[in-house]
Amino acid sequence: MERFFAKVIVTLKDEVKDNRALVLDKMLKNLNIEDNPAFSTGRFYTFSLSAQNLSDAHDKTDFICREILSNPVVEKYEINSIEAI
Amino acid sequence: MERFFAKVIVTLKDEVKDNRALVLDKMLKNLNIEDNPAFSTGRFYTFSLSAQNLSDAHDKTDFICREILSNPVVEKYEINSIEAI
Amino acid sequence: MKAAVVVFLGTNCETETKRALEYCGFDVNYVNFDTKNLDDYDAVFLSGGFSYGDYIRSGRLAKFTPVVDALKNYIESKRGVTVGICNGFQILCEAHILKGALVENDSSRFICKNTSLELCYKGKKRKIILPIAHREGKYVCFDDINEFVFLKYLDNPNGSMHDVAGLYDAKRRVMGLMPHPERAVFAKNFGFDGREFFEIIKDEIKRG
Amino acid sequence: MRLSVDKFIVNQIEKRLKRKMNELEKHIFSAMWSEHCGYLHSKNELKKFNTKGALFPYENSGGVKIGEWGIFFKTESHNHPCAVEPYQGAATGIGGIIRDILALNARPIALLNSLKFSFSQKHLIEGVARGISDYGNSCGIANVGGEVIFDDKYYDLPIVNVMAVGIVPVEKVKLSAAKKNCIIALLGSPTGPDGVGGAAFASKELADNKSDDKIHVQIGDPFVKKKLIEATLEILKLDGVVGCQDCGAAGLLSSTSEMAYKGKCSIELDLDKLHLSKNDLSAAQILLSETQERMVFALQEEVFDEVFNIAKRYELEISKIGKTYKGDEYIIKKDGKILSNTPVQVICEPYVYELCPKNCNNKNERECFLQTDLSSAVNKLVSNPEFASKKWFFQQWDYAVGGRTFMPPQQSGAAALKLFENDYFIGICMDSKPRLCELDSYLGTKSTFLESYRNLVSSGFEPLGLTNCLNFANPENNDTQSDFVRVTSALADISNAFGIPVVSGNVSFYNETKSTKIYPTVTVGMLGYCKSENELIEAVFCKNEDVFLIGRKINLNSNIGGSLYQKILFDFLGGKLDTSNYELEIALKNAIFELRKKDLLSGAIDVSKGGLLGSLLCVLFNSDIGFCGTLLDNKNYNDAQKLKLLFGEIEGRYIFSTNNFHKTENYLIGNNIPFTYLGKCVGDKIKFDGYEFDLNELKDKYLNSIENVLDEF
Ligand SMILES: Nc1ncnc2c1ncn2[C@@H]1O[C@H](COP(=O)(O)OP(=O)(O)O)[C@@H](O)[C@H]1O
Ligand SMILES: [Mg+2]
Repeated sequence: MERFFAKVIVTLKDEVKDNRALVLDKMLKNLNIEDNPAFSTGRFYTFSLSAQNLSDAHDKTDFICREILSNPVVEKYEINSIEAI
Repeated sequence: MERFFAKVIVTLKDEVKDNRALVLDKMLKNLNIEDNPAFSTGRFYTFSLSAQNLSDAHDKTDFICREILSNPVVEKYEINSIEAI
Repeated sequence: MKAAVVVFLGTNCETETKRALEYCGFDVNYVNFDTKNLDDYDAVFLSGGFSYGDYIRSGRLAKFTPVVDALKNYIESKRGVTVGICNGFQILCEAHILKGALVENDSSRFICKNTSLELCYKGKKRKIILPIAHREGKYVCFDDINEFVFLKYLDNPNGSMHDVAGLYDAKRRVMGLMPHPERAVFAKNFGFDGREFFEIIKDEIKRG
Repeated sequence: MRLSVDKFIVNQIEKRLKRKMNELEKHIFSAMWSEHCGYLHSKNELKKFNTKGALFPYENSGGVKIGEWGIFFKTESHNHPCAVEPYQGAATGIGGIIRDILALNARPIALLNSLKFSFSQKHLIEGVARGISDYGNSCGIANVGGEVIFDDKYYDLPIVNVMAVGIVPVEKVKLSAAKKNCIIALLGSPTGPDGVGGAAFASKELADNKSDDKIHVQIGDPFVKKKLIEATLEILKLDGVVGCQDCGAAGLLSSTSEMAYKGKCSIELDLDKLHLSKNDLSAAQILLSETQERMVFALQEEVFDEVFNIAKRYELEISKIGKTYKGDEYIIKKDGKILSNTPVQVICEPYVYELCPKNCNNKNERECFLQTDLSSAVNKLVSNPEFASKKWFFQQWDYAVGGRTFMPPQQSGAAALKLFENDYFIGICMDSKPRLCELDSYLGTKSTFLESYRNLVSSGFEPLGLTNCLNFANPENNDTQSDFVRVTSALADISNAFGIPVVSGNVSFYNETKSTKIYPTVTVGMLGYCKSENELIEAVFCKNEDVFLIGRKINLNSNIGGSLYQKILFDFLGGKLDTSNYELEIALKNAIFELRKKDLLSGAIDVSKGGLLGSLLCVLFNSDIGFCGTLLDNKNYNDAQKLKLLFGEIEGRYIFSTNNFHKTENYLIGNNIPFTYLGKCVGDKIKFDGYEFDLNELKDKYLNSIENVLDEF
């Protein structure tokens, strides 16, 4: 078994309105910082895991994202990077 | 003025205990998925902005991260990327 | 009738749920998140609160506890009725026992107030008032769930799609709702419509 | 770490130690002899308070007895942390006050808060509101009431006073004293470097550069707190648990030394035994850390295993960190070495100052004769953030969790909670009148007490006890000292006169920056009780009912200094304050309770903010009905006079509605209660003395003017 380090991001699906982002948009506009920043928000996780090899690590990370970290009804996820450590 | 697209990540400072991460660690262990995933959690943002040039865009992104998106008492941030669009 | 009120770490509406249920004629026990069997009970209530601090997202982590596995068996075996209130509703959605998901209110703020609702039960529609108290109560679902909805906001406070405040599962043995019927049993200011809701649950149990 | 002990104090300490302090001891004394922990400038003054009838007034929290149950309540200030970091500051303020209640084995059932801001500092308002929302709601403790005041005097100096209420059978109360031959256990979050130096930080003026202060702010986690509450209440049920103490300001140091001091025994702590969140912490850091969500217990060795199992069930960490024995020493060990050994008395009995202020500056006693026309005055008043509904705030707070809340915010003068334990109801409110205290700190304080008193009475509650939070500027300043002495005297005098004890409280000094300082800000939290639901009174009038005013009549000679309308309309602060008449207050209370019993009173409100017309408008908005009647005794007043008579604030008044004019009138005449008939609740217009307003138009402004501003960032 090898150890890997994964970085993932969970965001709302495009069809779900991102309320936090809208609040931020309004705030930046009202503070005269940016007119239309078109924010999107998400959650960021890093963790380490054991796997046979990189492809295996990928599968496991995918599983963790799907089953633990996100809710597929409203969210999507993206594996940012997986590196051997 | 040019338009840029920024991706940033806000996480807890190292000296601040990440309770969410600890609960996730325990959960993965209990579910026999990973013994010691050593999670860390954070928030992820993307937004677009206007600036004179890339260096200017950097400064502005930095300002937005510091003043709006993060709580400097307990959090740090990292600018993942800034690209002209 | 025997009811279980499930207590996760972070659950905080168990006391009033038990009190209200007892008032409405139930025998009530608390059951812990590590309970493995629920077959003793005619109804199982997942009450409100912040299970596991609502870390990751509300209701998410509770779904990995033994009692939720037990609950799946309970539902599968058609033993009794399951009701998720507020955080309980969020847990049922996260565990995919009910369709859809609950996300942050459109206002991005916690909202605590009485709301007007339309209760549809046995083909009859009636206006009732129940209190809500949540930050993540906006119901989102991209399937057609219309026929399973039993509770709708008349003055949508949180941006829920199709004004959904509460719905059944496909077999109509599981109900989830964001408003708090258990808070509308004793005090005039919150109304007494919660009593009617618990009568419906008794009806549902008898229906078998 | 910053050390903030001045030379004089160092001399005092070393005289009593009979030796020099070592490095660690400098940290110990800088915290324990700080204003925040040691009450150096206030201790002598607080002795004046009447505590007769209070349960355990010298514990973490005091209380009153209702039936066989002890109701404990206390306030806490988190002004300094909120100025720097409003979200965490407010959250941990709530966390802290919950622990003080919990330490007595009382289950916390309600929270209240008293907040003051400059309305221009939206980020502070937003942060504090969210901090209270996120923390209080998740802990599952109903946030049932409070008050919000806006004034530019609080620019950069927000006042965040929070109050918690808890319940426990009187015979089950646990105190904080340890006994000899116990072990000391620490339950909860692993100790880390957060909040180190917080006590010293709260005992000084804020730096102009705030980022320097940010390191002192603690971080809260309501989920851990919820588990800590449940675990602590289970642990305190056990017989072998001797004492319990929360870890608040100055963390482990303050809690353990107090336990030894109160228990008259020695304590030895071994810092290697603590569960830490970071390994390389120094002894001073460990002792002074203000990591949240921790409780300390003194236990008999035999029960530790049982305690350990409870902790485990709640997924909390616990460690045995020391022991007690006969003696009077406070000993700190780390790495097998004794780092400090000091007499407990020296740590816990700091030097206290005698306040002997010289006469202070004259206040503005000038009356206000400015004027504007009444219609625009009414519109300005109802949409002013200080007068307007605080719905934006309290809707973000779960005021109903626990299922005990019977009258939600705004619905009555005080929040009502049912004690399902014994079927009684308690009423609670929190009030302050800083502008009145600025004009006359003695009368202003009495007026604050009476405001709370009338809030309870108008909701049907017999007042039982009070807690207070005294927020002041630098106590070394003569004017501040003078105000402090007058405030404590006033509170002592009036609480004696009414036989309502001061059960607990808190003092916060140094609320000033280089350029500004706050008003003397006295917050009173009062608690009362009634026996049944029928006795509860809402601030709601019924359709077609008659409205009476009882109590004093305002006239052109009345003293109305500090009235809100003068600030809102003219930005004016001045005048003399009205004096109160205790017999009248008690007669009015009895009248209200009697009328209620006879079914002659359907709703009531005390006349306060905004005077007669202000209070009448509030009830009409709550009730959603109009009004038609006469508020002035004469048509020939000029505008300034009308403003004074309609909006002026004096003591000793209530308004109520009744369904039986004649019986009510007869009762009032028969019992010598001064009264005025005002009019009838009808329609959807508010009509009086030739003026007419649209109920819904005004109500809309009243309900939404705060959120219209705050939700726009
Ligand atoms: N203004 C006050 N009025 C009455 N009692 C007070 C006041 N200020 C402090 N006390 C009492 O002094 C004791 C110590 O208070 P404090 O240091 O705030 O306790 P803790 O450290 O537990 O928060 C408590 O019993 C508290 O009620
Ligand atoms: Mg304490």
